[in-house]
Amino acid sequence: MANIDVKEYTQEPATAKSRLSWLWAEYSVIIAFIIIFIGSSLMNPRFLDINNQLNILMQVSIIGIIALGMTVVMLSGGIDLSVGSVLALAGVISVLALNASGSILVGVFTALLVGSFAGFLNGLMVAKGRIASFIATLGMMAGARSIALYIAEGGSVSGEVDGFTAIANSDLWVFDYPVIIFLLMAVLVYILMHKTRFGRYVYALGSNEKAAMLSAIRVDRMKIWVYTLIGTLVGVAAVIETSRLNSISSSSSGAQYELDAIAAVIIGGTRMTGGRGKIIGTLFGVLILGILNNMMNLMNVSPHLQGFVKGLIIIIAVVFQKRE
Amino acid sequence: MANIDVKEYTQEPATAKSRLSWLWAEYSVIIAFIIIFIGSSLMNPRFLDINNQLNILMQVSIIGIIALGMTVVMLSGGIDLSVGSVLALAGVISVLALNASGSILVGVFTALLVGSFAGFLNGLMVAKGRIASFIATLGMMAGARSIALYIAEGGSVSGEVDGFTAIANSDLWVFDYPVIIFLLMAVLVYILMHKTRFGRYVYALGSNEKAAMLSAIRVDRMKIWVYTLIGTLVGVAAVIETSRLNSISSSSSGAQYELDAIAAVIIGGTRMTGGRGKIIGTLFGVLILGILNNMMNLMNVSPHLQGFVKGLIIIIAVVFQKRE
Amino acid sequence: MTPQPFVAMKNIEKSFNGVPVLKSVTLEVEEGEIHALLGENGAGKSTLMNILGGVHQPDNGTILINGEEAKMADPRVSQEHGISFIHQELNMVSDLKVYENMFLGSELRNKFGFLAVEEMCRQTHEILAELGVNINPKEYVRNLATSYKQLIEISKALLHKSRLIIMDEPTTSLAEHEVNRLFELMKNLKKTGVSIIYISHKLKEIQAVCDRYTVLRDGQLVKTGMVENEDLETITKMMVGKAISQERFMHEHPFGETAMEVSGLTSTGHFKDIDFTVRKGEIVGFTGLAGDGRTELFESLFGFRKKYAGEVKINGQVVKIDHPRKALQAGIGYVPKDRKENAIIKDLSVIHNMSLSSMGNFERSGFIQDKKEREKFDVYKKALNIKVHNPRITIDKLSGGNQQKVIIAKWLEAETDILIFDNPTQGIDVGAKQEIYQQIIALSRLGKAIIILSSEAPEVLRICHTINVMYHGEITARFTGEGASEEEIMHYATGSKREGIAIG
Amino acid sequence: ACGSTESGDSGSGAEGETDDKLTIGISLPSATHGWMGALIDSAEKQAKALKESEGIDYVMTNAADPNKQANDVDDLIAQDVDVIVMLPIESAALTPVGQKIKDAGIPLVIVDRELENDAATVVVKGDNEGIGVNAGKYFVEQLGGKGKIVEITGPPSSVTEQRGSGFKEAVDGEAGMEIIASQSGDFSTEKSLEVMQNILQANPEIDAVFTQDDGMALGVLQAIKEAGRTDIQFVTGAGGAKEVFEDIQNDGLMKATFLYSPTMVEDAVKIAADLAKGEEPAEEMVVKEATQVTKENVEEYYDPESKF
Ligand SMILES: Nc1ncnc2c1ncn2[C@@H]1O[C@H](COP(=O)(O)OP(=O)(O)OP(=O)(O)O)[C@@H](O)[C@H]1O
Ligand SMILES: Nc1ncnc2c1ncn2[C@@H]1O[C@H](COP(=O)(O)OP(=O)(O)OP(=O)(O)O)[C@@H](O)[C@H]1O
Ligand SMILES: [Mg+2]
Ligand SMILES: [Mg+2]
Repeated sequence: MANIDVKEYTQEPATAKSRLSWLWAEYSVIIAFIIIFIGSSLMNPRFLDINNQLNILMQVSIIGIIALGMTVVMLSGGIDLSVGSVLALAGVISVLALNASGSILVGVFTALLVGSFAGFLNGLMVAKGRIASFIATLGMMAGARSIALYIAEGGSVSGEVDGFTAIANSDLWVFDYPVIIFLLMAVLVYILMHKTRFGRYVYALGSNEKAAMLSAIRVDRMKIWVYTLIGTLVGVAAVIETSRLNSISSSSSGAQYELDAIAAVIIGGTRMTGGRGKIIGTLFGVLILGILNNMMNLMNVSPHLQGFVKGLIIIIAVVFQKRE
Repeated sequence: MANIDVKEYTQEPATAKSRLSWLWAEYSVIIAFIIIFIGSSLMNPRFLDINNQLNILMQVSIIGIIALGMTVVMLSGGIDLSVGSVLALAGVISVLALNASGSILVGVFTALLVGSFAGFLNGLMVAKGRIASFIATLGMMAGARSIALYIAEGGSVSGEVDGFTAIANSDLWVFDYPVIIFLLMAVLVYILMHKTRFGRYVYALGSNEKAAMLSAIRVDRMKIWVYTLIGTLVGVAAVIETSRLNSISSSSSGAQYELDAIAAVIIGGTRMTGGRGKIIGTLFGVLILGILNNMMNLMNVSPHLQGFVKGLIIIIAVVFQKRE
Repeated sequence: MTPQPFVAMKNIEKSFNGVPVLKSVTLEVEEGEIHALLGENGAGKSTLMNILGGVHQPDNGTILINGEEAKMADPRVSQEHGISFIHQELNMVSDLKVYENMFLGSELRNKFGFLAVEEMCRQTHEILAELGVNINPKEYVRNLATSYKQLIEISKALLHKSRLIIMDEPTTSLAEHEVNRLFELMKNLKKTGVSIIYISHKLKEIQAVCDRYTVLRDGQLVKTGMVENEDLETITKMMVGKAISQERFMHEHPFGETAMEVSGLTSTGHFKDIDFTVRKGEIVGFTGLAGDGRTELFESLFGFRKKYAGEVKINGQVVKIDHPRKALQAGIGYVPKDRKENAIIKDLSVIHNMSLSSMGNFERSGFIQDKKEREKFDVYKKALNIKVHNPRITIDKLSGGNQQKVIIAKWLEAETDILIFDNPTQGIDVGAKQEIYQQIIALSRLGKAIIILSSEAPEVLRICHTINVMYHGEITARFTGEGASEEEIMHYATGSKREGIAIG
Repeated sequence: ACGSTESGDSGSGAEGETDDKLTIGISLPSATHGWMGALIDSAEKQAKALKESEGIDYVMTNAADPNKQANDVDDLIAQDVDVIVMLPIESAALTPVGQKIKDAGIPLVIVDRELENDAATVVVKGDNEGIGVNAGKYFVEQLGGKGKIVEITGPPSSVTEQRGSGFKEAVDGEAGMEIIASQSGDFSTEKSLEVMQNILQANPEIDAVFTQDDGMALGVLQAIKEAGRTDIQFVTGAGGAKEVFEDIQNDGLMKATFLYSPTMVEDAVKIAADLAKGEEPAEEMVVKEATQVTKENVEEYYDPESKF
């Protein structure tokens, strides 16, 4: 009787056509990206300029690093609204530490520490406090911004240590450091998600938490790690942001980063409710957003209408993707 | 065999104690509310002043009306981030219609129409376009704000028709009209959700969409209705907001209303992923937020720290509630 | 009996919300035995196992492993004691691949700490082959039929090299040959000293593999004994309090006109050229192996799937059904299989689940009449013997069998002329099965057209007037109820026999 | 990536036809409150007017945070614009960006908030400190050095900080003056209405209200009116909104406002156009005084057609 099964299930589709349809199903964001890229090239000749391309990469690197973490959080079935505020807080505290110590290392380390600690708290609230991640991180969003404002008295703080700005303003061959850091992080998170147990458990947890728990996975611990991870990535982003402008604003830095990061993740094909999605998708989601912002400036879209155009294109890009 | 059942299963627990524990499980938000209420009374004697109480009611009425709609959306398993922007858009267009026609009725009707149409579009995107509600309404949020800014040229528009301000500035006995409208809407939405099949279907859909569909429920149509409903409620809120000050700002009106509304719904005990929650819970969630804002002003908490205090108390209120 | 059983659960008590579910239950399992845990729906079998598996905590009582007290604080602890648990409801991570599910929680890693994907695939392939399944280990679980998911769950438990495997109704969605393979495997495991607790409502299975049995009734221990010393009737009697006949129902009555006529229905990849008719008062069965396209066919007829070609006539009228609502309006009801995913709304109460598809029956001027709902539920509660202490609790608190009865009540309430039952007695105890069959027959007497889909040939043989056998999306044979035998059905269902439709 | 030190001459690589096509790059914050909305609008209108009259092109960008603004400026530099008009979201954060513009050889007109270096070719600014200081003086004068004051601030930001500290400085000098409540109205009329309602509740005696923005002042007026309070002698604003002028004219509770007009950006755009054409700036610093507008001089500033 086994032969029935064999006939049914061994014929693995591996033709060129099915390959293509697989690519389409899994990575339709890449196709959306290519269309937007070609469209942009045709609409504005300056778009293809190598400097412009490098600019776009530079511009997306901060949101990109955050979006990597957001992908992991969203794969686990959660969301993190606090990223922008935590970025501001980590930036403010790290600049103070930098100025107080005079050591760049201390500054960088402080940013990472603040970021991961805030993430850890988010994780605790979600995992142990059983608070919906939306509300837990909404609380953190309000709280972290508030503390940043309090420390910096509503204003911004500037670095006073030479060399700190070099972190974000140097380049290797043609690539700026932030771009390199972004790509490095992308590779690390990719490996983490696809080659290690951690990633496997995150997918499992996001897809079916009960089943994950019954498989003896320490679900709570996983969640705490997930939020700590995004917190740390936000810390990295904070270092870049602070170093790039040698200052950070407690009131406006990081404003609405959460929305951009989430949009990038969803455009990249990750499912809102978790369990399904890809780091590579997010990478292209981030690039699509970057191109949109860039084109809006190149095409001189009226400022009042930019929101409209951006919203529209995001929705088209998402509709265009094959949904289950 | 039937006798076994009788012996075993007819003893319905209806003792006072079990009633109380039921109340606790279902409506722990009410208890949180009472604690916060008593705490506030003790901290500031002016809090209990009848005028202050009426002020709070008045202040929560706009967010309250929106939160009612948000409850329905969230019960259905979605979210609506566009409420604040749609409020601004509906307000701007309705004032223009009001001024052009000179008729208050036309103005009010326009606001409702714009609100419900925006909601309808959201519903279409979610139901037919199969876009995650987060991203669909994020697009609408950007789009509606953008159009409002464009129409009003970034500024605010003011009513030029006598009597329009009466809508939000009259009162019946001690209650302001907005409060009465809010309570009326709450009763209507309550009846809709608990006494009609609409509500039943919304719960079913939010709990298990596939099973709802296999129960012969028109899931797509329901979703469109749900978003149209919140859109209409946002239209009502826009009328009140516009009438209150006889003007609406295309840039700042409605900013972040979505966060307040969502927070109120979650504090009220509705589950993020849908299927579970209560309109009454939202009512108290809204009141808790109102009391927090009120107390923050009464106690003159530093604006820098208000986010922190508010975030903290929201999280405590949520943790305090019994979670599954 | 050795003085010290491998697992002993002593005086276990458990109640949910003040309702006692287990009353001082004792269960002992020896090393290397297959122990049947029996009882009607809601008797407390799963709850007892959930306590052993660390999912629930007992209110009272102790668990001894090899004579030493063990506290099963969570599923991890239980697993560390060598206990694997195949749950009644599937617990697959549908977004992961087959091998990823198999090794979830116990991944193999290479020396760098990275996942050893190929090795895991190889082992997955091996262990599935033992069960006679040949699936690509890298296939996503969401793309698999339920029976394969079930087999993967079983394989996962096997992978753990456990000392005790709890199988809570593992065969509800398996075809007969798969069940036989499983039994062979169980017997082999037994030889290596592994114990198995086996829960099933199919008493034939109990006789085939089990050594001892324990019967629970309403949370109380009724009896423990050797299976070979009892016959089926006695066990049934212990479970449900009366003897149940396994005979074919005699129910001859005249049929009315054609209620449903289907011709040339085709959907690529699922089914092709389906023709059949159902008359009023007729009970038509569809059987076959998993993956034969039965469910897809009727999901299409019910409007859940839209992409198909062909013609459907209801009462002589050609209809185009592209949504379940239209099916309902056309007079078709559908009790789906896999109730957890497809049927129950777990956040709605028992009553509200019952009334969901027929809200019109409970409305007056647009408002729902609570009292009417409640009264109607009481009718079904009695008719279908639904065990629930308070029908206002959410349906997920009911035992599996009782959930199924509520879903059947839901479609009875919709009062459609045509009723499709997909695997209607999945997980239902023998007593309740009988009641459901009687209900179905009563409906057919009232002139309703009934369609029953089941992978269990005996089920369709017991109550259907006409039986269709499907294989690879085609109807390969058609029998009358009396004219068919289990053996012959199997021939057509496995494709080993294929000829012109045998109409009896 | 854009550290290219090409000369700022836009015509460097292009053919003759693009030579005479000048472009103004404009980088502004996004419209999150009325004043900024009006400013963006003024900038766009002015730029459009220049395009029609002199054929000078423009590119406008919008940012919600300093990093995005830095990105926008990068885009502008990459487009070889001939001059940049920038309203920095945060002075400190945009200072290195200003330097970058200068290094690229592009003239820079800064609006509203100064940078911390000398990258700007011309600065057109209002006087945020001045608003606070002038308002403070007005309060001391009107209240005779004694009174209970409520302050309605903007959302936490450097603008709020400057206006607030100017005011505090002036008021702290008088022992009898006391700020009894200071709450944020988020530059929003509705929010200010609510906040003021609550403050009125908490403080039975208030002599005057200082608001950092005219839009917020309107909400405060409404709250006072609704509460029927008579103890409050006056309310002041900042900006120069039409409705506030009207209230001053009509002897309302609004007694004064301090000019901080969003139209300052028009001057900046005009100056930028001149710079683009290669002209030398007439002056390097254009300060729009925080002129006190009261009943006496309101007619001078009132424009019934104004959008703000
Ligand atoms: N979490 C729970 N909350 C409330 N009641 C519960 C819960 N779990 C089980 N019950 C009740 O306990 C009783 C025993 O259920 P259990 O699932 O153990 O039965 P079962 O013997 O496995 O039945 P079946 O054969 O239908 O699977 C049922 O009446 C059920 O309603
Ligand atoms: N802690 C809990 N609180 C509320 N409901 C629960 C809880 N645990 C389980 N349930 C639900 O109660 C129902 C019956 O419980 P139980 O787990 O005993 O039965 P089951 O249907 O056999 O499930 P399984 O065998 O997969 O655990 C299940 O459907 C389950 O979803
Ligand atoms: Mg069970
Ligand atoms: Mg059960």
